[in-house]
Amino acid sequence: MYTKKRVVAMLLAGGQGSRLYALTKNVAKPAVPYGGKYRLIDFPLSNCTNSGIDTVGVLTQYQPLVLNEYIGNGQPWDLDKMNGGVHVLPPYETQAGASWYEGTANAIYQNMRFIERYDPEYVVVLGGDHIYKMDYSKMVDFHVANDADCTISVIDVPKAEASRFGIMICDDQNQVTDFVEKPKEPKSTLASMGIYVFTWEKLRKYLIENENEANAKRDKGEPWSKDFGKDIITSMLRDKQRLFAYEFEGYWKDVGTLDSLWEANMDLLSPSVPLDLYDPSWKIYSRNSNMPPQYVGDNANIENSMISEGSTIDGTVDFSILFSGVTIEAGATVNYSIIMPGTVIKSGAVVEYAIVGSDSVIESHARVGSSPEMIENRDDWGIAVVGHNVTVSADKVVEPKQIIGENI
Amino acid sequence: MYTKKRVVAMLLAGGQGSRLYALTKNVAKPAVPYGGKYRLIDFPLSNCTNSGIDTVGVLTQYQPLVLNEYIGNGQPWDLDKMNGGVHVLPPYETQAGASWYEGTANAIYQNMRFIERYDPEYVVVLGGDHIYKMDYSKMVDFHVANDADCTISVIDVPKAEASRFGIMICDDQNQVTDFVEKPKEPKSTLASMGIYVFTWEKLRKYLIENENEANAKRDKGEPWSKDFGKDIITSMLRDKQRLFAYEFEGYWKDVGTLDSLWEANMDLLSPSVPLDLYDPSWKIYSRNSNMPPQYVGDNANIENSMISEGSTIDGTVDFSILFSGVTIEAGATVNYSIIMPGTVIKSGAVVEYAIVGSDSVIESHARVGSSPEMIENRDDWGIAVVGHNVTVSADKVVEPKQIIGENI
Amino acid sequence: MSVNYNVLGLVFASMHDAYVSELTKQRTMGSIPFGGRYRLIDFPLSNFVHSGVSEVGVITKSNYGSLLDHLGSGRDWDLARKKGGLHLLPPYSQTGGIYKGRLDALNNIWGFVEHSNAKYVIMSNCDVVTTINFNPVLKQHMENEADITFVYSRGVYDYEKNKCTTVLEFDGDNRLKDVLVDPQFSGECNIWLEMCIITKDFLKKIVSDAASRNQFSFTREILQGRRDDFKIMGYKHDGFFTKIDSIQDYYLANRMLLDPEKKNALFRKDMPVLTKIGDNGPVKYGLESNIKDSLIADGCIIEGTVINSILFRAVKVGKDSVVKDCVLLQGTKVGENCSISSVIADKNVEISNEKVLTGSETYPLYIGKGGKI
Amino acid sequence: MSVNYNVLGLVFASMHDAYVSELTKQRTMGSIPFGGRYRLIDFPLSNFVHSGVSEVGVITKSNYGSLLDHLGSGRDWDLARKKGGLHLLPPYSQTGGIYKGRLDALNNIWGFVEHSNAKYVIMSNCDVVTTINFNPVLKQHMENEADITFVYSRGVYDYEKNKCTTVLEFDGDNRLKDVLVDPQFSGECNIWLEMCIITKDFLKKIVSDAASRNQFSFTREILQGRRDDFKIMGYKHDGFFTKIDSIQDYYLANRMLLDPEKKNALFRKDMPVLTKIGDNGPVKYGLESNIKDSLIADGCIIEGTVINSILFRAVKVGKDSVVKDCVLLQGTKVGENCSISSVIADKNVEISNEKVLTGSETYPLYIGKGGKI
Repeated sequence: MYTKKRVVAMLLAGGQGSRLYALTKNVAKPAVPYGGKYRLIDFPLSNCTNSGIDTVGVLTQYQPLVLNEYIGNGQPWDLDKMNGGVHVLPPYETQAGASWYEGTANAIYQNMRFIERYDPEYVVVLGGDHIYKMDYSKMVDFHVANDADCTISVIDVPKAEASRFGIMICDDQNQVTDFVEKPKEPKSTLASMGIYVFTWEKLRKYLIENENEANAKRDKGEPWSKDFGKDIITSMLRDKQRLFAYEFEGYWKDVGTLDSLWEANMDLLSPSVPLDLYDPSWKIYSRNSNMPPQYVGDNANIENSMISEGSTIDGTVDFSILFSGVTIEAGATVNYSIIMPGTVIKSGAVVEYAIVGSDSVIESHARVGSSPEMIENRDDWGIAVVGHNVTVSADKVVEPKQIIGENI
Repeated sequence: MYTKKRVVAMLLAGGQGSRLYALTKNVAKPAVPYGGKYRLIDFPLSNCTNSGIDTVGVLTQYQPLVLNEYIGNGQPWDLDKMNGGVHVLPPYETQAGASWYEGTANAIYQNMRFIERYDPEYVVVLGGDHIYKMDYSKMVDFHVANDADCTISVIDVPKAEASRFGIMICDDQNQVTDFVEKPKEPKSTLASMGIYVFTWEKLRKYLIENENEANAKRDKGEPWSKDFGKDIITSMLRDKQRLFAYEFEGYWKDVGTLDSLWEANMDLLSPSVPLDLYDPSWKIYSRNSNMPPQYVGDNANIENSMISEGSTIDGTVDFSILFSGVTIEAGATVNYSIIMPGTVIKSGAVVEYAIVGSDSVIESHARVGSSPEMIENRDDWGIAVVGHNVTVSADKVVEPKQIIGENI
Repeated sequence: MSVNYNVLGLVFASMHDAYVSELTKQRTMGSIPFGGRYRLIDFPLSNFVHSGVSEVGVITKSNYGSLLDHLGSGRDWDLARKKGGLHLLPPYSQTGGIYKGRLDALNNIWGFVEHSNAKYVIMSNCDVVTTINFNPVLKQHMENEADITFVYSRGVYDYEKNKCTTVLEFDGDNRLKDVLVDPQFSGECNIWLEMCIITKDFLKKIVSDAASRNQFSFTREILQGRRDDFKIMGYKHDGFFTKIDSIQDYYLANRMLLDPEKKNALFRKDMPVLTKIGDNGPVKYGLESNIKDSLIADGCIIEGTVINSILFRAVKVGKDSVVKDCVLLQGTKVGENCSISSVIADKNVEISNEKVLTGSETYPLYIGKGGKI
Repeated sequence: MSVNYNVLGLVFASMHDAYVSELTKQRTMGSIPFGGRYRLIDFPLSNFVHSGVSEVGVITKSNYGSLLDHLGSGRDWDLARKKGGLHLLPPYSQTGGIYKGRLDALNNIWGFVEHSNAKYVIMSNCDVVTTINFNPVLKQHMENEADITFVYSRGVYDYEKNKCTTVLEFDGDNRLKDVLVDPQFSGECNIWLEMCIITKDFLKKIVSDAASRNQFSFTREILQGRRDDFKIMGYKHDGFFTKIDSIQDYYLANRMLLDPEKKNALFRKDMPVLTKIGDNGPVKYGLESNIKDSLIADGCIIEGTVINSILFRAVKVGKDSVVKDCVLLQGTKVGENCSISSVIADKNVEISNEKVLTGSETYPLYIGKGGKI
């Protein structure tokens, strides 16, 4: 029934994304909208397809309905395969009982049977909340060429920011000699991107060991964890396995916070940012909304923005990203903002430096956010956020930095 | 994104099927093989397709991997739809926390959002472990014609067996006046088939009420349940809702036990049993195994049997059902038995009145089961069962009634 | 139920190709691009799908390569089905020749119709653009026990302008009284939307009758010749429609969509028009872009001014260029500092910097596929 | 990786139709049923898919309705893809005519090849049945930096029996020395399996050269005419193969599968042959059935005796009938008390009760599609 696959990818989509909470109330983080028509998970899934990887397991237990429906049979990403394809893997019950995933390593451990069906030589482990275009097949080639047990993709970050990341220390052959999570005094600027290639045989061994060790600790009442980066990588380093760093050059953005989500969107409007969504040789696939082309009315004034299909624009839009089915009425103004699918900005409303979730309504003459120039004390300034399905009533104000999850 | 559907079906596939345990160790009960090339769930899914119902939710939490992979995108049953289609719905985590399904009513309650997407007028509730061919659209028409709140399909059973079923008492207009689970002295012979049509609005109301009442009882430490047949139907009867019985005439078989599973298979070999798997107007769809046609060798001796593709038969097969990829070596004998996919019966082995699970091996001169004529005391006789992936070594004997889950 | 196996849909994808010869040079009627991201065949297919019809045959004549490419497996219309689904019926059949008329075409593909379990057949052309739910039509057809039910709309017919238009007259019981093809008058009348429901048994009879008499034309032989022998009824459709019977008309029909009322009647939320997925990025507007009263499809990159125009997918408009009253098909590239107005640019036209192109409202300038100016 | 976007597969589905004219009357080579449940095109398609090739063009000539029907969306071969996928390339192209030779066909569909991002093209006919993984062939082709790599097998060629067979000769370095079409000798030699790998840039060159010179034949113009100008290499394939070049040969090729060794070489577990799903029930054997040495496909219902035969899907054999040395295609119905031997029955043949039909091993009796006896 299942024929062999050289490479299987496992996508850790688990997170609730609590730092994005206004936008992840009913959806898992990888389903958060981005870039006018995408969701975060479109990037790793499209990368898999474009890299020739056609077998992907998506591990999730938080609000999988939206993600499940969104991924569906995988057809939008060309991952609807008879043999292989994309499969959402939720937690399940066995004769021994039911258990939720207890950490990222445990999630993969519980789904070893899925992997073994395809008898792979290599397993690629991915996250679901980064924006980047990457050919994983080149990373696998690098892994094979180095006869590595594990290869971790890294990106060179500014020294000042290095302490926010997991930092890899390598020798001059790119072999990893040490790994420090968020070091205070970083010895290197190579940050882990959370993308791993493993020789499956090795990963399998360490998953089983970690599971058993953690359970033993738990039985003794000791602290334990079943975490991928923390436990598996550390154990492999301890055992002097061959770990290599694969340096990635290109655009890569972590969108773990509301600020970084806003920034990553704004990056698309900057001509200097090297992320091309219009390259036919490396398409970013997405589930299509089947809407007619956008209609721009007589009173519209659009500059330097990205707008998606099904929208109706009759107001002013500047430096903004508008998703599908958005309505901007005549006399409304949207600047430096992200407006998610189906949201309506009514006449006279002003939205600036803000993220507005999907299917929300900003009523007439309401105001969401403000430009930094208008704020006396810069510390009081930040992105304003309105969640999904929220109405901001007429004349109400959402201040900079404010996060609104319910109607006001 | 979602357009309206008149009817949505919810398939309760939950059960571990503990009475089938040797065959449900790693698979949910609806994934148990039946009839040479099918699995139990093929019947309700094919019935849905043939009835024009194209939106089906499958509720499961026990070992969903096999079921999940089996159902996949629903293509084998023509249920791979952009709008609608079949969706496996596992339990999930929300911001309020994670919870497993607490009964069949709770399983549907937890997935009300799935149903409401399609804004249906009627919801059909199905089980996953019955063999029958039924046009649900006619039952929905009957429901509509009666202006019913709930319609329950019933089958007339012999009076002697009525006490094994949930029995419906009806007036002469087919309206249900009472419902008794396994009555000692049945007042009617109309047994519930576990197939319901609900007006969605009504079902919704009772699901929410039952959930709240059961939670209130639990909080007070009282006994509670969230069961579909037991709680929802009972409450609706109590409230004098319009419940109707829809009488089904045709083949219907519950396969909840190993004996009934064996019988239901043997039924296919009886010319008097009205279950036609070769009717092109009501195909039973199944996921195909892509194997070459079966090869029958020089020494074969096959009579009155059903055999599936990919098998190699060089022995004696009589009154038996053989699934795909089965090998019967020259000199092996299989009588009155069911041999599941990929199993090998070696030369000199004898299998009689038995069920042998998939990918098992019966070595040379082993014996599994026996005909009732060979047993002195009839109480000692019964079907012998060998589970999946089990080897019965050369010359070993599996006695009638014996159930083997591990290699012997 | 949600799927109606009782109905078979038939799309005539190559009817009236000759009237828009500019656009059908390398394609057929059904594959003509329309409305920014659609092809004409998307409308009948979506109408079928939203009416629960899941078995559809597409009858083509020539030049159907682009149609084959557009339709693919039928997946984008949810018609990649085991039971039913989308079937392309190539023009060359047993007899070897190309279909002559509608009846001849039906005779040639009869095996496909016969094989279906449907009781009713809905036939639709591609040259009328409208959004319609066939279920009420079917209901009326069944209640009337009609042989054929014609779908028509009230509309203004202009003898000077309109071509290949069939005008229907009904009696007080909605029964067909007269059929006029391109009649010599102008004014409001019942215009056939080139769609009808026929009971399959009846269709079989007229197709085999026609074959044995070597008759080809549905309109002439059946509607005009024998209308009194059969029970032929009418169904009035009230939504927006437009019929494309010339390149001028094609130009106007596209630009009609700039009227929000018409646009919303065609693109209903409950019956979205389905089409092949393109995976284009969102529209990108540059620093000095200026857009008014236009329909812009995904994948466009606009640096200049666009007024009163329809831009299909992946059109590029360079800096300081002005595009006015235009219909630019997929992949058109307009350079910098151009001024183009009343132009129809077919696929992948390239207009280099500084060009000025001016057509008129009544005679728009048409630039052929891949043209470089 | 698992998918190899570097390779484009091209299937010539209508090559050599004329040699099996009985079977290609209503179909083309690629849609000839074979081996109980397959069509010949299943073998090249499965070979491509299992080699990671996911972009495949199918080049047809005439009678391709049955092929269109068999292939559908390509889904059963996992080729219903957005990136690549299965593309049927109809025979009528810009120029209007039907393809004359392989080079002419390639020239006509060149737009499709050009559009692909692949660097290598694998071409395969449908008249050779074998199971092969193209990855080692590709590896050798790349290592050799060859222009073309031909796939051949050692086999016995018989001048009297075999037709349209190309025999290849190589020098010590595996470089093509000579090409003989239907040579006048018999014996073991290198038989071309009608498959080759060509570097796309090179293919483009020879196709456009040939077009400008009005040349059509790949074998004559390129292989025979210019073999020394190019680096043409051989790859020896060791698995089972059979070439179908007559109805007799078709009969033998099917019955070869009764040899378990040959069957297992063709139907490998790691490379299952993919085909259209039929959703038939299991084979049902009656109370007095008697089967020896036969291949029986799903959906058959057997009440009588079947010996040394191939039964395709949904064949019925009535009580007390004997079927011996036969190849019965899909839907054949044999009544009661019949005796038929050495018969090829095409699709849906009906043989009524009490009939006796006897062909011979060398001249099997062929009954055309839908025949009633």
